[in-house]
Amino acid sequence: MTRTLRRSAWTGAVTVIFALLLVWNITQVPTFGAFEIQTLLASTLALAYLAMAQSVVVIGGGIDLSVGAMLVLINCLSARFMEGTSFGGSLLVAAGCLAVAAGIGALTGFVINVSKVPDIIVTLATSFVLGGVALFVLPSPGGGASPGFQALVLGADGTAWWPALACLVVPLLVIWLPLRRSKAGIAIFAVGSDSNAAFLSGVNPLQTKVVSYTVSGLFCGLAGLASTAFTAGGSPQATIAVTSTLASVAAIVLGGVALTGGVGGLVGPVIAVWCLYLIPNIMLGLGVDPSYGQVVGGVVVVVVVMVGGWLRLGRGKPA
Amino acid sequence: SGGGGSTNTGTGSGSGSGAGDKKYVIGVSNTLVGNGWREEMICAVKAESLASKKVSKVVVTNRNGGPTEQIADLRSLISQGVNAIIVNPSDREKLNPVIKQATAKGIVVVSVDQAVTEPSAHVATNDQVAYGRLGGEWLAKAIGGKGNVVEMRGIAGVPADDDRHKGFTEALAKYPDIKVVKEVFTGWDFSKGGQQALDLLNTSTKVDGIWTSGIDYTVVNAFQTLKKPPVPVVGADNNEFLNQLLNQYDKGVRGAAVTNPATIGGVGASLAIDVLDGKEVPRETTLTPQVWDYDTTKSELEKNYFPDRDPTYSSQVEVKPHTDYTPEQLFACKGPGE
Amino acid sequence: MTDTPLLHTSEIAKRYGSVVALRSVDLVVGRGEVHGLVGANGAGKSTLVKILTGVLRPDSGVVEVDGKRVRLRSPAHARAAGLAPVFQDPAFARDLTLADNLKLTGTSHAGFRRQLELLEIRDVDLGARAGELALPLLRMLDLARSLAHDPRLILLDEITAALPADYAQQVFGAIARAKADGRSVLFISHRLLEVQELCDQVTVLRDGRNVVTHARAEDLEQRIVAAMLGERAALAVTEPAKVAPVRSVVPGEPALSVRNLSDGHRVRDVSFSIAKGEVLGITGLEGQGQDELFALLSGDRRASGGEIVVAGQPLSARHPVDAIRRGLALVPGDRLEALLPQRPVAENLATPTYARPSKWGWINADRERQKVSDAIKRLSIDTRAQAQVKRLSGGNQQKVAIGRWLVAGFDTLLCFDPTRGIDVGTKHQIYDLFRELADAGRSVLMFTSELREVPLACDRVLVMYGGRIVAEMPSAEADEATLLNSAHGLAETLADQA
Amino acid sequence: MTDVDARQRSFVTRVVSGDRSLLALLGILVLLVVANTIIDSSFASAGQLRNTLLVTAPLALLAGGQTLCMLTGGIDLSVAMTATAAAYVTGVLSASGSPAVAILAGLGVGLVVGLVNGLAVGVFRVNPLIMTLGMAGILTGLLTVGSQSFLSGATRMSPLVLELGRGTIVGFVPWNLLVWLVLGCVLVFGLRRTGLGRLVYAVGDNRVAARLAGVRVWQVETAVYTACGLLAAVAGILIGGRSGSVDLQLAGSFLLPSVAAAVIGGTSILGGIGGYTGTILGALILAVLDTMLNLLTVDEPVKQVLYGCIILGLAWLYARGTSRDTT
Ligand SMILES: Nc1ncnc2c1ncn2[C@@H]1O[C@H](COP(=O)(O)OP(=O)(O)OP(=O)(O)O)[C@@H](O)[C@H]1O
Ligand SMILES: Nc1ncnc2c1ncn2[C@@H]1O[C@H](COP(=O)(O)OP(=O)(O)OP(=O)(O)O)[C@@H](O)[C@H]1O
Ligand SMILES: [Mg+2]
Ligand SMILES: [Mg+2]
Repeated sequence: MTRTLRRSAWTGAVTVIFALLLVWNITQVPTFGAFEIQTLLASTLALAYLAMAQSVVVIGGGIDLSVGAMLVLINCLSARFMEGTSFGGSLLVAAGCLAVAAGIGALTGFVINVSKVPDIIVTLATSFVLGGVALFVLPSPGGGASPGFQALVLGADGTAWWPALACLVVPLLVIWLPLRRSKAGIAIFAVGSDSNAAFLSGVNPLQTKVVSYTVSGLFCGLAGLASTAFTAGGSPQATIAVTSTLASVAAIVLGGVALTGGVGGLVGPVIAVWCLYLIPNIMLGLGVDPSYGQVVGGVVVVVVVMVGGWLRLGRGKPA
Repeated sequence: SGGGGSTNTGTGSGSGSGAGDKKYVIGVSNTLVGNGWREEMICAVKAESLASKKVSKVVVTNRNGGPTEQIADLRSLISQGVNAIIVNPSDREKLNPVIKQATAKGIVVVSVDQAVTEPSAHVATNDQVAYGRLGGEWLAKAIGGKGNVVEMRGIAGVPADDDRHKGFTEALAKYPDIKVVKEVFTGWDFSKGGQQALDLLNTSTKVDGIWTSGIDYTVVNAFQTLKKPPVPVVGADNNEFLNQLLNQYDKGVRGAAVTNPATIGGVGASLAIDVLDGKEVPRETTLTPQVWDYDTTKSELEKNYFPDRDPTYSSQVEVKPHTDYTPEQLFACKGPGE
Repeated sequence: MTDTPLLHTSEIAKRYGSVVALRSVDLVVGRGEVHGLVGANGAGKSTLVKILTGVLRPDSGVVEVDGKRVRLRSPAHARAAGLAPVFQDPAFARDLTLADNLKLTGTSHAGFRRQLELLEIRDVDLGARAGELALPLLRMLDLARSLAHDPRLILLDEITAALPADYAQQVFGAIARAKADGRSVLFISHRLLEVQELCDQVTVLRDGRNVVTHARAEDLEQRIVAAMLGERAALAVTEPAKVAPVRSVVPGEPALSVRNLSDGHRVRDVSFSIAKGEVLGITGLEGQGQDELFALLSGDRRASGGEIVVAGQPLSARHPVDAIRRGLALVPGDRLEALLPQRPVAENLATPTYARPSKWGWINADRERQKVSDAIKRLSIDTRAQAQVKRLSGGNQQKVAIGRWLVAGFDTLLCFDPTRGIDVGTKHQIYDLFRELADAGRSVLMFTSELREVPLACDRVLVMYGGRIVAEMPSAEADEATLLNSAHGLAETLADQA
Repeated sequence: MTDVDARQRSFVTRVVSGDRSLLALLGILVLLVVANTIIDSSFASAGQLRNTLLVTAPLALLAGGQTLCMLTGGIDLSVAMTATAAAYVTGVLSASGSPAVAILAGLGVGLVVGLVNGLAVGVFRVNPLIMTLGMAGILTGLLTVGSQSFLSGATRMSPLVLELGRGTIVGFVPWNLLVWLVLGCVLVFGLRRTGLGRLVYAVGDNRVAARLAGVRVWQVETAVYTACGLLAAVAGILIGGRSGSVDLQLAGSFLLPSVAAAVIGGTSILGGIGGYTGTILGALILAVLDTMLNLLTVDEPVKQVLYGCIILGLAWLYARGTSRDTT
């Protein structure tokens, strides 16, 4: 009991911080209701998925600089083929997109393991490629999605907040929890923690790499679909890819995932994403120049990593 | 009226200082950080708000991102209880739902620089098609109706870029003897555009004129870098470009600045305030670009060149009759209560 | 049927890059047999274990289980085939809970718990993270995990090396039970007494070959030793000069002296001093605090009590550089802590010279080349594969590790098991080197796990047991029996019981 | 005798034939040049050569800093913003004060940023990726605010900087090539022939071993990141000199190429292997490739895909090269 507390201390801390920020934000705005909650949940959904994707890879001892590009690609792909489809059609397209995303993820993992090229380089390269392909698929912003599909995130009348939350929780329960408990999932943690010990314990490195990147790809796919549903279309701009990739890295670090691998979960990063959403909001309320927001953001991330590093050094794992 | 209702919520959240009669809160949404033009646009909103004396504060959301981020920002502004929102949209359609929600709450939404299709929003844009056409026509005349020209566009897939391309192509359609020998995307990145110019001007293909989508002064510099005689260049009203047109005329620099004022933000602000005051305002306000060059409108160049502003500063500081602020107020970039 | 042995390997060979680990090993382990595998450091025992457990693939050779040829592709695969290892370093992922670690190997909790019962290890919490547990305990858990798989052959690679006596007893018990259940055990140890006690058959490995297999017998130990040493014994005899170069005059002022040093953990008030021009040996079984002692002396760790005095001045080092400044140079046991694997030999040799910012400037290429090639000559390092040190043979890697300090300069050399995994010729070169250094007024403190090399290399020897110095003697009197006694802390354990 | 051939190896072969990968890069470069010449005959001209050098110099300097960081097993994602900030400061001050002061101030910016990065990474053990990422954000914010307040004003480079940025010494030799040449030599020989250089490799190859050998790792890392900051500043000022004046996005487009150049040049992002010679070739390859894509007026998608494939392909080649001789 006490241990489970201690082990999830980081997530706990992040949650507390989130709560504080939320209260602060609530006091700032005249009214805080369903609309605000929906903003929080729905607009961060894609990034939350992306943070999950990044977490899975980093926990497995890697890092994925292509999550943003993947999001953009799937966003464009789905938006292009969902345009003018029925709800059923959209779901079909969505399934197809998820398959593509998972496939690309698997391929990435395979290449990394076979080529022995560091994750960061491979994914940097693939991010270029995916970004390029996205521009092929959707040369300029456009596409669309069936209203029904949008309702999956925004609710039938477009004002409900719980669908977004459901979208977040369901994959956690359906994909992550089973994996986390399965041998394959534990193998991801083991490899990230100590690849040699993992191998001696009978873990297959290739398989594990592929699994972690496939799952990551799946979450990236969900992120792409989420932004399609949220914005009812696709946008191929490269800046989106870069920005969201960096945001995902910041989120997992704040969410308690050690960049050295083997440590962390998926809930912490999601809550961290919410914090990262609230911070600029609060500064908006304070009337702070958003440019200073950039500065504050940077400082926060660095400081948290620093402190987290010290805490982890106790466990002999420099962050 | 809706405007009145929103005014009250405005004073409710109006940073306490809302003693005066009509104190509006104006929100700004921008999704490109560290871009000079966009920063000036925001400054224009602040300056106009200040000059109008009817605004208690201006709250700005600005971060890199796409529609997703911008929708979130717009929603945050709504939650903050602003009375009007000046938005530089990252997409034509994707913001429509949230804009509708805003206007339904009685918030005035003005989309500046680029249009949105949401009917309940006001739109204040520079006529980008005209931007391309006017520049194209000037260039065609400047090179005597025949020869090779290079088209240096902005970012592939961005509406403004498409429009300008459209106008430019229209203009050249009238000149069968003019050939577009190269078409490159500068990404509206000055140093990148300069490099591309270096590459292009080194090729064996003769270039008689260059049309740029605003990446101008680095292109002019490319000629000096290469020690080649400059050819006519069409650019935007970037401060440094004006400087070149004015002060390097004797070095043979020829060109035209087609205005694309960042102060469109100020226009948006004044429109918003007018609407809040209950005045009748047409949905669309479109500024037709002016074309400045040394030979015909030297005075404009002189009037609008500010030696102590940075190079990418969009030089048309005032847009009469819309804006009321003084250049100093714009340069100061301080909103009410700052 | 029954006469087909459980395990039969023939002509197993394995090389690591340039290092030949196994030349040709034929090993036969019968059912219900406890089979000992002994051999000098680097003889190839672990490599063989790693091959038999699917960690490494043999370059050639055949492994047969039940007379059926098997290809062991991975540890998991080997486990499935009934071969369960306990490696020298426990195979637990430190960030995972024990439960998760068990899941990786597909071990049933029930079975695991039952084995813990039998090993008399109580209140182990499966929710604990492996990283939170002590190493000896982890080894026992590792053993329990292997046993829980109800294996047909258990491979124990020096499991007793770092175990306290009580755990060791439990291990012997487990081996006896396994034998009773008709399982077979491959038992690797440097402790011949254990081997003699436990094993029905003992195969001796030398230089990657199985030289002989003996059944249990009275004079087994002598036989084993003879087989293990082979021509080394011969060499030792043919070079009487090397034996115990007794130095009548033990020089005066101490180069380094240690008073009541302790790290509050593994090292318990250790006191000794080493004189200029002396080669002082330290020996002991694995895990008696020698690693920690060297870490303290080299400034890699901070002491909790006692003091280190170098040339009359007390030393309190925050960082290895502080010790190095005072002339204490460390040659770590694991070459991975000494070498820059991807860099050339010359660079490896020269690097310590530039550690201090005052030396960051321009390199005098000629002087460097001079010093480096001197070191290369002096240690006769084989520079054929000098482009990257990781390609060198283990012996030459060890030479480079030592050579760095010849280039950089030092007063007292701290060598941890300098002859580990090194062939006999090189060993003697290293002994000679130490002697030369001593004659030149330097001093050498060397830990060695090979008792036999004490008289060959040292003037004096200390024996560590349980973090203490339990014996000190001139190497002339340091015959193996005496050393072994004190190394096993026999005197002390008696004292405890009294 | 062993030391003798050691000497020859380190001198001759290490520069050319010693490193087969360098030859391969040279081959690729030549191939690209030939291709360009086929595409446009005038490519093989002194003018274009000068032009290529002109464009490559700043990139190569940025990539130089990147190489240093990567050799220690780190990375610096703030180089682009550092360059921009340095150039911006130089520009603003040039408009008012003396050119020398302006340049010094610009370099000062690079120095400070690098020092902060270095201390954070070396002393406080912040992951380099995160640290430099955060730093980039911080700089963007400060610069944006500054451009409207304490750094507002014209950012026109002084004639001196302009000359450095785009002027020509003789024929095809631009001034910035001279700057590059000097700093390039400092890097190449600094890495090969100075104590610090050796430690950079040592730290990157085996932190533990370096520490036990008496190296204070944090000192080395601080030095490296500071040097990286300075190089970025120089590069930024040169870029500014070429553009004539500085905007907030001046060097933004150089970040990924700076990493790519180092990777293509054979420097391992895990540290310990590589060097500046390779990076130089990497930068040249990227520059020539860019020119080619401009000549072909390839549109963005193709460009990006090509970029990605080249980086991955070459990195893969190196990985195979190194993994072959691991035991
Ligand atoms: N990873 C490796 N790389 C290169 N050489 C190795 C490696 N592991 C072992 N060797 C070499 O192979 C030889 C045999 O190693 P092995 O581990 O089998 O010895 P051992 O019999 O287990 O020695 P010990 O008694 O110390 O356990 C040694 O000389 C060693 O130098
Ligand atoms: N990378 C290495 N660094 C240092 N020594 C090595 C290395 N590889 C192998 N060896 C030597 O080879 C021998 C066997 O190494 P390995 O770790 O495989 O077996 P081991 O049983 O752990 O050896 P030991 O009994 O000495 O601990 C060891 O004595 C070790 O000295
Ligand atoms: Mg051993
Ligand atoms: Mg062994």
